[in-house]
Formats: sequence, structure tokens, C-alpha cells
Amino acid sequence: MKSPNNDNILTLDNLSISFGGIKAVDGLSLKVNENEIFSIIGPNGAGKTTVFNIISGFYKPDSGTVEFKGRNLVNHKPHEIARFGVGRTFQNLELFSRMTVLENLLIAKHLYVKTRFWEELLKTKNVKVEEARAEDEAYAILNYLGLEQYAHIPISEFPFPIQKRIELARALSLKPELLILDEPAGGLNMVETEELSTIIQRIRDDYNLTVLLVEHDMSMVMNISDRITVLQYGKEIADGKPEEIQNNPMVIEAYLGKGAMHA
Amino acid sequence: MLKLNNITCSYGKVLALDDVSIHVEKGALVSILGANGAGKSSCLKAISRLLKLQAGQLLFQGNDITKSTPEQAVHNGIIQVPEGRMIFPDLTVTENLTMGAYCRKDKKEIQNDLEKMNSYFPILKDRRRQIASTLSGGEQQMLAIARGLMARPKILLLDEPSLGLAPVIVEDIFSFLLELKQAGTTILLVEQNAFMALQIADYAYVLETGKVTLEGQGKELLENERVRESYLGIKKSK
Amino acid sequence: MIFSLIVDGLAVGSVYALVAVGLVMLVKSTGALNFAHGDFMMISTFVAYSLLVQLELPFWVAIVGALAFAAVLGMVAERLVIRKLMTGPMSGIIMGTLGMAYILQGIAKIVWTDDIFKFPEFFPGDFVKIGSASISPQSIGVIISAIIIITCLYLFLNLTKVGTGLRALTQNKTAATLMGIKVTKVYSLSWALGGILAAFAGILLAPALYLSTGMGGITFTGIIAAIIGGFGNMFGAIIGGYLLGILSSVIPVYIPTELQGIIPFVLLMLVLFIKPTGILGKKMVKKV
Amino acid sequence: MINKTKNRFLKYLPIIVIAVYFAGPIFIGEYLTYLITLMAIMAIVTQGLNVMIGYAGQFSFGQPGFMAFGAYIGAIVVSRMPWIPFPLTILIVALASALLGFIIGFPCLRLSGFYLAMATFGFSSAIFELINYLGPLTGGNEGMYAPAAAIGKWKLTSTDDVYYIAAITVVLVMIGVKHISKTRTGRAWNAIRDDEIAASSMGINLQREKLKVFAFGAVLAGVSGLFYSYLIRYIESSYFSAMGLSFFLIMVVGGTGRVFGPIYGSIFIIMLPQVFGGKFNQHMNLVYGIILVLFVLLAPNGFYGIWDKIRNKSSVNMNLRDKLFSWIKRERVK
Repeated sequence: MKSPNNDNILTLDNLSISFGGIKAVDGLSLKVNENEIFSIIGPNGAGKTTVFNIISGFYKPDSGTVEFKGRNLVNHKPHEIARFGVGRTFQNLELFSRMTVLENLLIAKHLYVKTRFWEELLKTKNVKVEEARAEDEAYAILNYLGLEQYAHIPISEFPFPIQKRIELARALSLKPELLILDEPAGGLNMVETEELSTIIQRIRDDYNLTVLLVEHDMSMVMNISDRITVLQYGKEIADGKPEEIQNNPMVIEAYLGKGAMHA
Repeated sequence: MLKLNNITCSYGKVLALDDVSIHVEKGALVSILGANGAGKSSCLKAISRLLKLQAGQLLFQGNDITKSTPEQAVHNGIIQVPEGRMIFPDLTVTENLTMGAYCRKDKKEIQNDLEKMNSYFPILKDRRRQIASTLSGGEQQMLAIARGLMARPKILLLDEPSLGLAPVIVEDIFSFLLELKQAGTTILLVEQNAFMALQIADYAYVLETGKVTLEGQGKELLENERVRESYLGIKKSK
Repeated sequence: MIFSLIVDGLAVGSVYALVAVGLVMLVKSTGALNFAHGDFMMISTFVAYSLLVQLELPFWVAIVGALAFAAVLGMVAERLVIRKLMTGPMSGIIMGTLGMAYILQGIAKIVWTDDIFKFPEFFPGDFVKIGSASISPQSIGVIISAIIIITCLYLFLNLTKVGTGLRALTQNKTAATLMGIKVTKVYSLSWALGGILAAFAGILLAPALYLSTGMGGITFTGIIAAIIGGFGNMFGAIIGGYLLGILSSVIPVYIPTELQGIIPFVLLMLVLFIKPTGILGKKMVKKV
Repeated sequence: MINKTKNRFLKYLPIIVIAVYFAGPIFIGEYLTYLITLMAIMAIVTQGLNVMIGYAGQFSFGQPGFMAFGAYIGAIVVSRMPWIPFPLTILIVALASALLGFIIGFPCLRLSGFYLAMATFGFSSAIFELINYLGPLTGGNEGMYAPAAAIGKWKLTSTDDVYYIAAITVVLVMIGVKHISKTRTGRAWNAIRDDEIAASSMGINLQREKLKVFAFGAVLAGVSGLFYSYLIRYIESSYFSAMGLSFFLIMVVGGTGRVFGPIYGSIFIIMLPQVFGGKFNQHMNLVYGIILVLFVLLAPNGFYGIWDKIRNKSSVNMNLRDKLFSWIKRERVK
């Protein structure tokens, strides 16, 4: 599925939004190529999550456009954007914590279970077929991420790292073309973070996805990103390949603080 | 002065702190580093008694405060400046500051301290009648710190004071923290901005998934290979 | 004609405003919309009635007695019911306070029966003539009293340390706790205040209306006034109360009497359609 | 083992209840039949509320209004056109209620929490005011006579007849809700209840699902209102407006968000005054208020929650007994 004009799957153009007079995102433009892992980094409060929330339709930008596969996403609701093929995870986990792992994944199958309300009332054959199919697909993803043994356990029973992985599984159930990950390594230890890095790369290849990533763990970002954009104060201050970013003096100053250079 | 001995606590079934021991000497500035969700904030919440302990012991000036309430913690002089500033948005700047002195009864001294804050942060004096939500991010952070100081803390707990602030302002705030320390205030600082935090810290702890994985002198950790790679993003030392 | 209707409306509106302010204060401080607020009012007014008429105590004793009763009632309700429900789902609070409303009504029925009582007027005297309009001193008295009460509340919340603490708590509970504010104490206090405001409203309303166990229905009018003004905003609640009072006093002249009861709801719908956050409400940005 | 049998017993309990339902009128007197019919009607309307609040998290004060609407629409249509067979009346009422649910649900979409509660209360009150205002059509405050259900010349006039209609419907409703709760729509509703942000990012159209649940709740209320009019034959708007508290009580007592909760709840609520009799009725609201507060505070999951607790406790005891038992066994072997 290539867009007609170029290889950009996602194009942000001159995006701005402010809350209560404070500019959270300020004239941001960036292009994400198909099938790459693209990271946005920057200090806390630089506007990274805000960008994600604009892309997935929770915030409406004051100006600018978000183009995904040639379609402007601004003014579309979150559920429509999910339907267009954008799946995401959240910084602070937005799992349905009272439900089981499988139920969480089945909710993400909402778009793919083709049943009508009256059929569900009567539990017709179609409902049984569709439900079984959705369940199979959910199990396939659970298997893929090594979570199948947890299927029938409520979310609240799990420690944080497993919940993170469940949320990733849920986002994958949406069959997205663009996967947005908001701090997937937050709260993970070194070993888990390394594991996650491999998983993200594997997912990108196996599911043929584009990945957009916000992350604070620099080792992970530098390891797996194809390209990186650095935000500060809602503005882009640098972008490029990991090596370029690592050696960019402006980045080091803004992100790591003055003096990091001579440290 | 403050000792956390093998404390463990959790949110529901999610373990936040796992057998953590941290010591803060009187007059020292101690930093806690770590990624988002590593348990840094939980640590401060445990100290200011917002979070119950499941195991372990909290000692403050030799007294066991494991079972005390948040109000008692404030009375004891343990004052936290919370993450995200948490100023009272619809109160004026002055009202915010007086709230900081809620537990104090010495009206005259409070008045003096108000003046003192105004001299520390002249910008707050100019805006003393303004509603706090109209302040900029940096001003709000200053207000939050000033509000904490109004309680005359014996130990000041700071949770990510650099959050969402421009580097210039972060430097201002950190140099103010250094001044405070030199004036004799004990400070426990939680930071994601590892470089800044390590530079001013006497001693620092690194938290990962609720456990202390590394500790040492600030300058020592700055040179540590692992810290440099995961928190400073510097791969190879040049 | 219209002028005296407006004055009557202002008098009723004063009571609505008192009810709405009480409701908003409780929502802001404890997050609980009190569906029993009108019944707090009803039963406190009955207490005032008993002290005044049945025990023939002096005026001020009756009022102080009723206010004290209301304050204790508020504190008991907070301690026994609200504190446990506050952290739970909203439906729990609605049903818990609704249950309290029915309990209070039931008790009032047992103690004072289902009859209708005439509450003596505080501000007797002849009608005052202004131009062609005649205005009852009762109305003027109610309006002035309400303004005094609301001003006192305002001063309490803004000039005292405890009042400022209460406002601080409503804005950020965690931060307030970190200041050493004892949260449970402030909750207790705000429900005592809520009870007192309800009692004042009842004592001002009762002489104009007959006193009966069904008075509690005013809760819904109060909630509507609060929503119209912008839920969570005290000034909005006052404006909403007066607006509702004036409109429900003036509009019935122009529409069939059978439809009078609909007025608050039509207003509510209009406001919710045009500006769901109410007249003075702020837009909420939800954090993801 | 014993636990399993208990589970099985629980599973079949509703079916036993249903069986008793059908054999009912043969063995019991007319009054009891009337009561059981009332239970079925209350269970249907409360199921609507239960789905809205317990499943989808959309609070509603509107149930009494929808119920009155259904009763009046049915009575008005049939009194003008007596030839309409009653299954068609039911269908008309269901469709009209669904439509009203959509119409009322639409402006409520932007609202949540207390705003939603008040808006539904406002609509419900508006329906009552309108019923009283439209005197020529509805009899206003006087109320109106509701024609009996009929097909052709066959009129279903006795309580037994209404009993069967209500019994069949309540069974269908319970099965239908059970089905929905395990499939796509039910999951979407649960998702909206728990986390709207996550739900919408999973591709769930919040507005559409909310409208659906509003309409569904309205249909159940409207149809049960129609049955109620068949049962009591003379309707006044005040009958319905006085019922609001009962629905909440039934829902909470049975267990919010549990499929069969409304059945247990309505049995409890209808039988309570029967057991205590005369004097009780004077202070019914007081007792209901106390029960509601006690349940909300002490047993927020209703009978289901209490049952779960007892079962968990007894399973602990069971372990103890198993241990004792095995010890005795060992003794025997010796």
C-alpha cells in the first residue's frame, strides 16, 4: 500500500497546538517513511506525547495538517483514525484493567468482527463463526508475543512489564499500518528493554509496519531507530540518523544539559 | 537524617519499590535517577507518607515514621514539592505561598518568610495577586519550590523540578537548589535530567524497576559507563 | 406587573442560588453531587419549625438550632456514607445520596406527618409600593438575607486559612495533603457548611411556600441552576440560580400553566445544547 | 467437586426459575400470579437500566419516562385502532421507544457523569409534563384506560394472559442480554464504561455505541411499560414517576452489571412489602432508602457479590474439611 506521490506514510506539516497560552507543539513538520522505525526524543514536556495525541485524534491542532497515506487526519475522530490503520499504546497504560487479556484483545477486534446487533441478540451462526475467528486471531498475536498462557487472567493481576507487552499486543490486534508507541520501555529494566527492542524490530518486519516511537531510554532509541527527530519546547531542533543525532552539539546541549559536551 | 531501610511498596498488585534502601545525611543533596516508571516518585511518596509501605522502615532524625500520616510528615518538616508542580491553579500566588505554611502558627514569621520568598524570586513578588494558573511553567515551578520552603522544611523532597522547562530555566532552578543546599537545607532530588542531577548531587542512587541498581558519589556516577549510556545517551566516551 | 414578578423571581432565585452554591461546594470539595441536599433542607426547616412554633422558642434560637442540626447532619452523612463512596464510581454516589434523600423523607414523615405547615414570616409588614408594582417585604428580606449569607461564605472561603485550605483541597488533593492539610477534617467541614447552606435556603423558602416533606424536590432545580451556570463554578451557580428564579417567575405569564414544570428542563436542555459546560464553565482538556 | 456442583447449580438456577414461571398460574392464586407478572415487568425495565449503567456506564434517570412513554403509546394506538393484534402493538411500541431513545440519546452524547444523569432526568420529567399537558390524547392528570391485548376477537383479559406474555419476554430479554454481553457490542459497551480513550483508539465509535445502548434501554423500558398497562389496565403518569427508586434498588440489590441480577432484585423488592404487610407500606420509601444505602455501602455488588463472598468463604472451610476428611480416611486405612 504505497501512497501515490512518495514513500511517506505520515507527513506532519507545520503542526501547532497550545494549551492555556503555552505552545506545546510549535510549527512542527516531519515526514515518516514507510516501514521505518522513527523516533521522537526530547526532554520531558517537549511535546512528544502531544504530537501522538494529535495524530491519533485526541487533540485538534490549532494549525497544520497530519497526512496519513494521503489522507488528512485532522478533524477525524480517534475511532476513525484507528480504522484508517493507526494503532497506538499509551504512556500510562490504558488497558481495560478489569477484563482479561483475551477480552482486551477482542475489543481491539471491534472493527473486524462483522456481526449485527440483532444477530448478537440471537447468537446466530454468523456470530459464532466471527467470534471464533476473532478469538483465533487474538490467540495468534498472543502466541507471537509469548502471552498465550495469560489469556484468561484479568489485567490488574499482572506486573507492569507484562501489562506493557499486553498493550502492545492489543495495538497489534488492530492490524495497524502505523504503530505508535509512547514510551514502551518506561519502567522496564535493562534486560526487558533489550528484549523489547528485538520485539519491535521483529514486529516491524513480520507485520510490515511503520513504527513511530517516543522513548527516553537512549540505548534503545539509538539501537533500533532508522531516523530520529529531537523536539525541544515543541520545536524540532534536529533530525537525522542515530549517529548524527548523537554527535549533534545542539542536541547534547538541549537534551543532556550544558556541560555534557565537556563531561 | 533520613533513612529508608529495605522498603517495599506497591500500587495494587504492581510492585513499585522493591527492597530499597536510601540514606540522606543532614545538609546533603542526594539525587535519585531512573527512567519513567522506575519508582522514583513512589520513593518520595513513601517518604511523605502518601504511599503505604508493605515492608521496611522509615527513620527520620532517629525516629521511626513508618506509620505516620502525611500531615505528621509535614509537621516533622518533611516537605515534598510534587511532580508536575501541582500549584493550586485558582489561588493567587500569595495564597499558594500561605498554603505552604498551613501547619505553622507563627504569623509574624510567616510574614517574614513571605518577604524572603519574594526576595528569592522577585518575579513572584510582581505577580503576587495573580491567579497561579496564569504563570508560565518556569514561574510555576519556582512558586512550587517557594511554597515548599514556606513550610520551613528540615528536608525538601523535589520531584522532577526540570519537567517541561526550557534548559535556561532548568539551569536557574538548579543553581537555586545549589544555593539552598549551601544555606544548609537538606535536599532529596528525583530527576530524569541525569546530567544536571549528578552535577549538583553529593550522592546519587539509580533506580530501575523499583530496585536500587547503582549508587555512589555524583561525580563518580557521571563517569560510570552504564549511566553514561542509558541516561546520558553517550555511547563511547571520547 | 413584570417588575414585581422579577422581584419575586429574585427572591425564589436567591433560594435556588443558595441550594446551587451548596451543591457546587460539595461537588468541588468531595466530588459528590448530593441528591439529598433538598431533603437536608426540608428536615432542617422542620426542626426550625418545631423549635419556633411547637416549642415556642425565640427566633434566633430556632434558627441557630436548625443550623446546628443541619451541620451535624451534614457531618454524619459525610462520615457514614459519602467518605466510603467518594472514591468509587459515580453511580454509587448518586444512589447513596438518593437513598439518603428517601431516608430523610421517611423520617420526616414519621416525625411531622405528611401534612402541610405554614411557616411564620420573618419579615412581616405591608407591601411596599414602587410605582404600580407592589412588593412584599418578605421577598426583599429573602433577597437581602441570601446576599448576606453568600457574602459571608465568600469571605470565609477567601479570607480565612481554613477556607483557603478548603479551596486548595478542591483544586489539588495531593498537593493539599502535602501542605499538611488534614483532608478528612476538611471534608467534614465542607459537609457541615453544605448542611448549613441547605438549612438557610429552607428557612428562607418556607414562609413563601408551605412546609412539607415533599420540599426536597428542590434538589433538582438546584442542580439544574448549577449546571446552567457552569458546574463547578460558584459564581455560575449564583447566576444560574437567579436566572432560573426570574425566568420561572416571569415565563408562566406567557405559557399554559400545565407546562410550567418544564421550564427548568427546557432551560437546561438549551444550555446543554449550546454550551455543555454552562455559562461560566471552562472547557476541560482531558489528559491522555 | 462440591464447588463444581454448586457452579452447575448456579448455572441452571435461572432455568429452574423459568420452569417454575411457566407452571406458575396453575398452582398459585391470581394475586401471586399478578405479583410474579409484576416481577417480570420490573425485571425487564431494570435490565435496560442495568445494561446502561452496569454494562455501558451511562447513567440514566430516564427509565420511568420511557416506561410511561411505552404504556401511553400502546394505549393511544390501540384505543384508536383496536384491530391491531398485540404482537404488532409490541413491535410499534418497541420501535417508537427506540426512536425516542435515539432522539434523547443524541443530545446526551456530549455529556457524561452528572450532566448525563441530569439530562436524562430532564427528559424523563419532560415526558411526564407532556403527558399531563396533552389531555385530549392522554387524559392528562386523570389518566387513561389501556385496552387489553388482543388478536382479532380473542382478548387477553386475565392476569394469566399477561403473565405469559411477560414471562416469555423476560426470558428472551435475559437470554439476549446474556448473548450480547459475550459478543462484539457488549464488549464495546464494557470498553466505553471502563475507558473511553482506549475504547475510541480501538476503533469503537463512542457516539454510535452510546446511541445503541440508549435505544436498547428505551426499548426494554417502553415494552415493559406496555405490559404494565396490560396488567393494571388504567394508567396514570404518576404511577410511573413514582417507580424511579425501585429500579435503582432492584439493580443494586440484584447486582449491577450481572445478567440475572434484575430478576433476583425484583423478586426481593416485590416480595418485601408482601412479607411485612400493611404498616410497612406507609414507610416503604424509608425502608427502600435504608436498603439502598446499606447495599451501596456494604454490598455494592448486590446479592451476587454476597453470594460470591459466601462461596469463597465456604471454599476455605471446604479445604479445611477436606483436610480433616483425608486424615480420617488415612486413619481408616490403618
